[in-house]
Amino acid sequence: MMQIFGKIHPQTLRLIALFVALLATVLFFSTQIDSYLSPRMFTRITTSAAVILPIAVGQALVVMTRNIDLSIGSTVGVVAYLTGEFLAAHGDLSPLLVALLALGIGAAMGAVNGVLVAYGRVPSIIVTLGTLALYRSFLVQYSDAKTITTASLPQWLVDLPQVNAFSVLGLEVRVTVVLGLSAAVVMGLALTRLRAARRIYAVGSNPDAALMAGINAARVVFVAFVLSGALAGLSGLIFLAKFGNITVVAGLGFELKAVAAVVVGGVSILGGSGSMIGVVIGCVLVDTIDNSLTRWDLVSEFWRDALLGMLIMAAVTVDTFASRSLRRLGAQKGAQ
Amino acid sequence: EAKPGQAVNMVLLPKFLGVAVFDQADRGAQEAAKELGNTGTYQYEGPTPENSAAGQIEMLTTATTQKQGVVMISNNAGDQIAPTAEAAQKAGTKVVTWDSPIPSGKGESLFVAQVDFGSIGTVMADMVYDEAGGKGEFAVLSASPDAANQNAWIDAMKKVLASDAKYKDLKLDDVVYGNDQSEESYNRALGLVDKYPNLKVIMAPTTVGIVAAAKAMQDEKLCDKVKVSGLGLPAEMVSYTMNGCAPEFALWSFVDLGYLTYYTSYMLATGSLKGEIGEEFKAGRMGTMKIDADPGRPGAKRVLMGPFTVYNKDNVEAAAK
Amino acid sequence: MAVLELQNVSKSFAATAALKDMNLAIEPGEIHAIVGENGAGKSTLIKIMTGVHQPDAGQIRVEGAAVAVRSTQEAQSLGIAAIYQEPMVFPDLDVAENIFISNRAEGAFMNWKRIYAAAARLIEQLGVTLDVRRAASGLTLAEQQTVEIARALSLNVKVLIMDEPTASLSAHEVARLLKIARALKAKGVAVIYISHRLDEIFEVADRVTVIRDGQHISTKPIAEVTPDGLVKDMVGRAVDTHAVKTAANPHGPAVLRLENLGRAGVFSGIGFDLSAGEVLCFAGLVGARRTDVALALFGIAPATEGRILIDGAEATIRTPQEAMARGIAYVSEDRRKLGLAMTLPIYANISLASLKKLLGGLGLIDRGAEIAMAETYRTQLAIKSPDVRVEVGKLSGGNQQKVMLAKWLETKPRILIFDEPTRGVDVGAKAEVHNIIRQLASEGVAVLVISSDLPEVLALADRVLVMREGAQAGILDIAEATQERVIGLAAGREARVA
Amino acid sequence: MQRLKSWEGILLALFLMTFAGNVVLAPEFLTVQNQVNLFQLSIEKIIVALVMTLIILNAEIDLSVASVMGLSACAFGYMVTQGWPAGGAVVICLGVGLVAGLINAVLIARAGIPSLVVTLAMLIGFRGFARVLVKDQSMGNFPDWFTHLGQDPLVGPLPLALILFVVLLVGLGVLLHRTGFGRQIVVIGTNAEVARFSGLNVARVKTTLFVMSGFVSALAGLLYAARLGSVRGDAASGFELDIITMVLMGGVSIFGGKGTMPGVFLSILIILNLRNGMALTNITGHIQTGVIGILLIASVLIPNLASDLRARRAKAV
Ligand SMILES: Nc1ncnc2c1ncn2[C@@H]1O[C@H](COP(=O)(O)OP(=O)(O)OP(=O)(O)O)[C@@H](O)[C@H]1O
Ligand SMILES: Nc1ncnc2c1ncn2[C@@H]1O[C@H](COP(=O)(O)OP(=O)(O)OP(=O)(O)O)[C@@H](O)[C@H]1O
Ligand SMILES: [Mg+2]
Ligand SMILES: [Mg+2]
Repeated sequence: MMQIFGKIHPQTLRLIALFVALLATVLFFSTQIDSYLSPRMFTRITTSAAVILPIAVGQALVVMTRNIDLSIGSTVGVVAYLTGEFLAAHGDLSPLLVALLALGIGAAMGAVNGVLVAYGRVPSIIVTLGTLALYRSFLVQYSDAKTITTASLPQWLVDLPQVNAFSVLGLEVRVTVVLGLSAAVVMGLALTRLRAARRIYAVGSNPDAALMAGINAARVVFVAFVLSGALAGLSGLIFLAKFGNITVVAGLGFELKAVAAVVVGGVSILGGSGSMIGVVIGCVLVDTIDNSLTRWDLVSEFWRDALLGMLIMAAVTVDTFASRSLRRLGAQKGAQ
Repeated sequence: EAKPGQAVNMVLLPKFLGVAVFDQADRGAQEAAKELGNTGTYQYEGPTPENSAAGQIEMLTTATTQKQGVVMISNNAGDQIAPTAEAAQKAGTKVVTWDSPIPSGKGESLFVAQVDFGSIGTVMADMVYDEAGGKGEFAVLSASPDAANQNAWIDAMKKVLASDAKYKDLKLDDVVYGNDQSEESYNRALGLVDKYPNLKVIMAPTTVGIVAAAKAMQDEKLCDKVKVSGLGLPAEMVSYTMNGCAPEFALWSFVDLGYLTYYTSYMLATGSLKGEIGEEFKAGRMGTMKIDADPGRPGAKRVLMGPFTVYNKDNVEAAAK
Repeated sequence: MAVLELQNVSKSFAATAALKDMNLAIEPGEIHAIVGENGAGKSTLIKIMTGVHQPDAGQIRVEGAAVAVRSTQEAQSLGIAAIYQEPMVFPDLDVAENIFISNRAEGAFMNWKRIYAAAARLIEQLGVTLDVRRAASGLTLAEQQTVEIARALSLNVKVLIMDEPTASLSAHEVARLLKIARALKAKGVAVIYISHRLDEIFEVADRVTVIRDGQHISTKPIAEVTPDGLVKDMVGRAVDTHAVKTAANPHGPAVLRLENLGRAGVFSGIGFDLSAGEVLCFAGLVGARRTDVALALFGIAPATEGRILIDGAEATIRTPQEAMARGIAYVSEDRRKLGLAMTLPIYANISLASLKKLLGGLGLIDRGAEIAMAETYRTQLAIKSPDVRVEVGKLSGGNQQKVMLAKWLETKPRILIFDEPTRGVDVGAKAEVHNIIRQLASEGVAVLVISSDLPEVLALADRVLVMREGAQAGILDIAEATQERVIGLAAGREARVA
Repeated sequence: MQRLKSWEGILLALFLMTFAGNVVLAPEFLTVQNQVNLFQLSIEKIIVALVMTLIILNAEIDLSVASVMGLSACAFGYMVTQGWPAGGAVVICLGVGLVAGLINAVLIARAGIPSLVVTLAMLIGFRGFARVLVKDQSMGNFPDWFTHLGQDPLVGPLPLALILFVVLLVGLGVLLHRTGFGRQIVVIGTNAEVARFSGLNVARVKTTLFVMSGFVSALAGLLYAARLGSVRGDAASGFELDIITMVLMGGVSIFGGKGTMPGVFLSILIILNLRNGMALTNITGHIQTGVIGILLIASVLIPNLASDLRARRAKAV
């Protein structure tokens, strides 16, 4: 047993641990909730995780550079609203252009954060606390209490959440899920393959060293924020498609959901480490817990948040201790 | 009878800014202001969505400091606002609630009720009855657990269900809360469907919840099985009513509510209305109104606007315009 | 034509003029040493060459053309790279990636296979055993230094700058590094070499530049200078760099006694007696686990086997507080990470380990006493700073070292452990530190010194404990300790001595 | 140090500007009642901001403060509704705060999990427990002495909470800047490893801070219950961001080790005055929020830009 553990990379072990936690959660709830292990539940969890996944991926990128983006909830709201408004006037825009528009608006908002953090040298938590308020205020002011409704949106967008991309083993995989996942896959591949993306880890791991090693740390941080914004744009688009009705509260509080998913997914809040697979599992795990608790007869509506908080804490604690003992194991192996 | 042309500084305070129904109330209030020729100031101000309760308390305090004549508030802070409202009254600023009252009635001169809360219960029960075809299981998707008006309506509905044999075959499975957020409401609605396989109707007495639930049923192609009903805005609901996901829902006119609230408040502040039970007065285009005891809140007084409009395929498109 | 030339370069930090009207020309294929006291401006000079700092005035020329070096990338693309005084690694990346992360020649995609192979080759070339797939987080200072050197080597540079690369290396690794420097020189690379160890400079340099107080003093071929002459140029007057060895009292009762001390998987079998007034030096190759013994004594990473006796009574030491309560002080080898709070002023650092003494009624700190105490050390240790309210991070490396010493001296310890006490300290200051250590011993403090600098060990020690691979290779009395014997024990070529 | 001094100078100037602006633009501003209200409306936040200052200086963060406030307020409501004596309930609620703080402390200081992570989970968890206690109810009917303490002046025009704030401001200011414990907070915030290697008990300092934060948050929660006379599950929700904003604008570095209590006090004054002034001149809620957002960013950005500019000018000379 020890020998097997010794051979696998600690990061991989950590992912396995996370995955086991997810499996355990699913198994537990399947004993508690009737017809839990059903295609329908699969759809529920995947489609609801799909809204959060892009912002979790973006948040992970930012966190890896030792920063944080608290403005994404507001960005999601603004993108959903502006895109919806634009579509109300130009309903014939092609889907690809719509996506580009949403990503573009998000990226621009991310760029504002990025410039302030990377070039203005203002700590990210300050910048994004500020823009969290600012973007939401902008939305309140700009929307003038008008609501975007499904009626004003093109039919393809309204129908998007119910379109199946493909089915495996009787499980339906929706287009929105594919969209969300593709964000994680693209970023995941980039992070392991692209030199430019590896610099994200370097900058988060030791910003001073990055500077000395000839890495343009400011640009890396800037790009991370732009990506985070763009991905919030993607979330905004999925949000718009899914709910159709966009008011000033759209996306409120999403930043906390994203941070929770990222943290549970094993991305170090101190920067420099983490993987997209972890983020995906983290996102699904949090969503599974949340979704399952609402269906669990044993717990009343009012216990949900308390349990959610405790379970997140438990997941993180187990992960911390597991990875710490793994590291110790690895260190001993290295010493021998 | 109102005495137009006097100066009363008035503030209309919604739960928070950026929501269509409150803006409609603002329009109604402005209409009344013009009609009454109030030479005082009028402001429509509200907190930000994430800071609603604390924001309302802050704004009411500020209005008191500014010695505003009347603050008309759609209360989102529950009883937490009562001490502030009492302080306002003491300092000479009248507090009139509309849409959502102060539950204990403390510090409130009057509540301008959109409809009788008891009758909302009846209408909600009837809509469930219609959509379920007289029998079956249903569940409620509400706003936040602390929303005073929703809680009152749900209670009223439960009373109606229990009191009339007509509803004996309807079974209320659960009450869940979507906190007036699309994402949460959507997930809660789907959660209900999964948890209760025989569910026939989701009753959502909140404009955010009803749309989210309707969209969820549409997305999951469940509209044949599970109908959505509740309180909604025609403009937001029109497509779901037309495609059968939410065949019936109800609402009152927020323009009228704003108008009546302003009218009543003005009269109260100018002394043409004492604000005592039994008083009758003419409220412009709304006709004759009467102050009576609020049946839901002992000791509190209300002006009842009424009635409902129940929307369906026949009238929703016209109302949505 | 000079490959790199600085003309009239000046640089100030707030009130400090770090460089004044500096001129320097580096020829291709030479090893150019730069020497100077702590705070003379050597590192600043380097950082201007590599674009970390921008000069306030003056010009940089590369192969005759005036250039602006605005960032380290620009320096790299001009063919200038540096190994900095303080190692800069990425703890979360593995060794290989640490080496290649900023290598532009490697293309847009990570070819992991090639990277690992190339990294392994580079590390091997440096004569070190280091798993290139290992995360850099647990590396010792020396290993970090190795990674940095490999990183610089992987770039195809015209000018390679080494800012005190040997400060934390032992003789063994130093020799290897100097060999690499010569090999680079043979390939036509210009090497700028900064060190406080003059013997290395005489061994490897072609020319040597002396700077003092930010000003250029002299540049001469190595053949034309003598060690004493260099020191005189550096300091501005003649100094005696040899520590006076005062008579000690090595045979009193043992203050500290270790019996078969060990920590599972790290070190084992350490045992010795240390008397008041005695100086025991720990020698050994880098990674011999000397620091770990010290960490065990200080309660950071407690021992798991054996016994520690203080004044003859067994002591359990599980935390630094417990160690300090028993009169133990530990001056860490890594002043940046473990020694000093860089953004706090000098006085706050000096008082840090003995705050209790400064507390008046109500637990309030007596500010006046605190400043006065810091001022005393500033004068006594000649810390180069106008004021004790200056942030420690703004001092030069050597002066930071002195602040750290002051912090521990103030705890008035009975057992004082120095881990590489003169790392990065200039010749003058080094003599001062040595004098301080001898002085403490003569006052009855039991002193443990961990040092990779053999001449230092031989100058200071009453006895020398040599460690090899986590074990005690032997204890030598100073009379029998010669350079050869210590190296022999450390490298395992000589049988153990009881 | 230099920078910090000039920073507080900027804050002071800013405060004087807002104050003067308010006096000129809003006739009601200078009334005693308004001055008291100005603090009272945010009193719970500004009290907790004082402890948050210590925590951020220590390079940690406590996102759970508002949830602890809510939990304590709801626990109080619950107990009073259950017919417990209010005095006893107050003591128990403070105990709840201690326990909540201790849970955070153990996970952060002993288990070594980053505080951002721990307190984020507890932000959800503690709020959840508050909801478990009060469900969908609003709980009020507190004894008169209790609401009286929350709503009416105690000494002169000053209510209890404001007096507590002043006491804590001075007390924690002295603690931070003059005592050994305060120095330990700052050193650990600068570099915890250096502190450990200097023999400081890092875990104990962090434990003390988080327990203190839990306690003060619980106290603030009780003040909230007393001021508003009733509680709901969402009591004090979302306050954490406002609190952190106050601290950061006061010049406390989010990375720890840098910042002063006077700076935070000035920042509190600026934010309260700005909000009050804008409200009195009828500038609505979301614009206020936006302005404070901009101010927060500008408060760090402008000094940065200024120093860049100075460096550039120095080079040009
Ligand atoms: N970032 C900085 N801010 C302020 N002052 C600085 C900074 N960096 C260096 N200095 C000051 O500039 C002077 C030169 O420092 P530098 O680090 O170049 O010395 P050095 O010759 O490398 O010394 P050492 O041998 O100790 O490493 C010192 O007085 C130092 O305090
Ligand atoms: N608890 C700890 N905290 C921080 N660093 C530690 C700790 N324990 C061990 N280390 C690291 O371990 C290293 C000690 O390594 P080791 O004892 O193997 O080498 P050494 O013989 O002291 O050689 P050298 O000091 O010459 O590198 C130190 O450099 C230090 O960075
Ligand atoms: Mg230097
Ligand atoms: Mg060592």
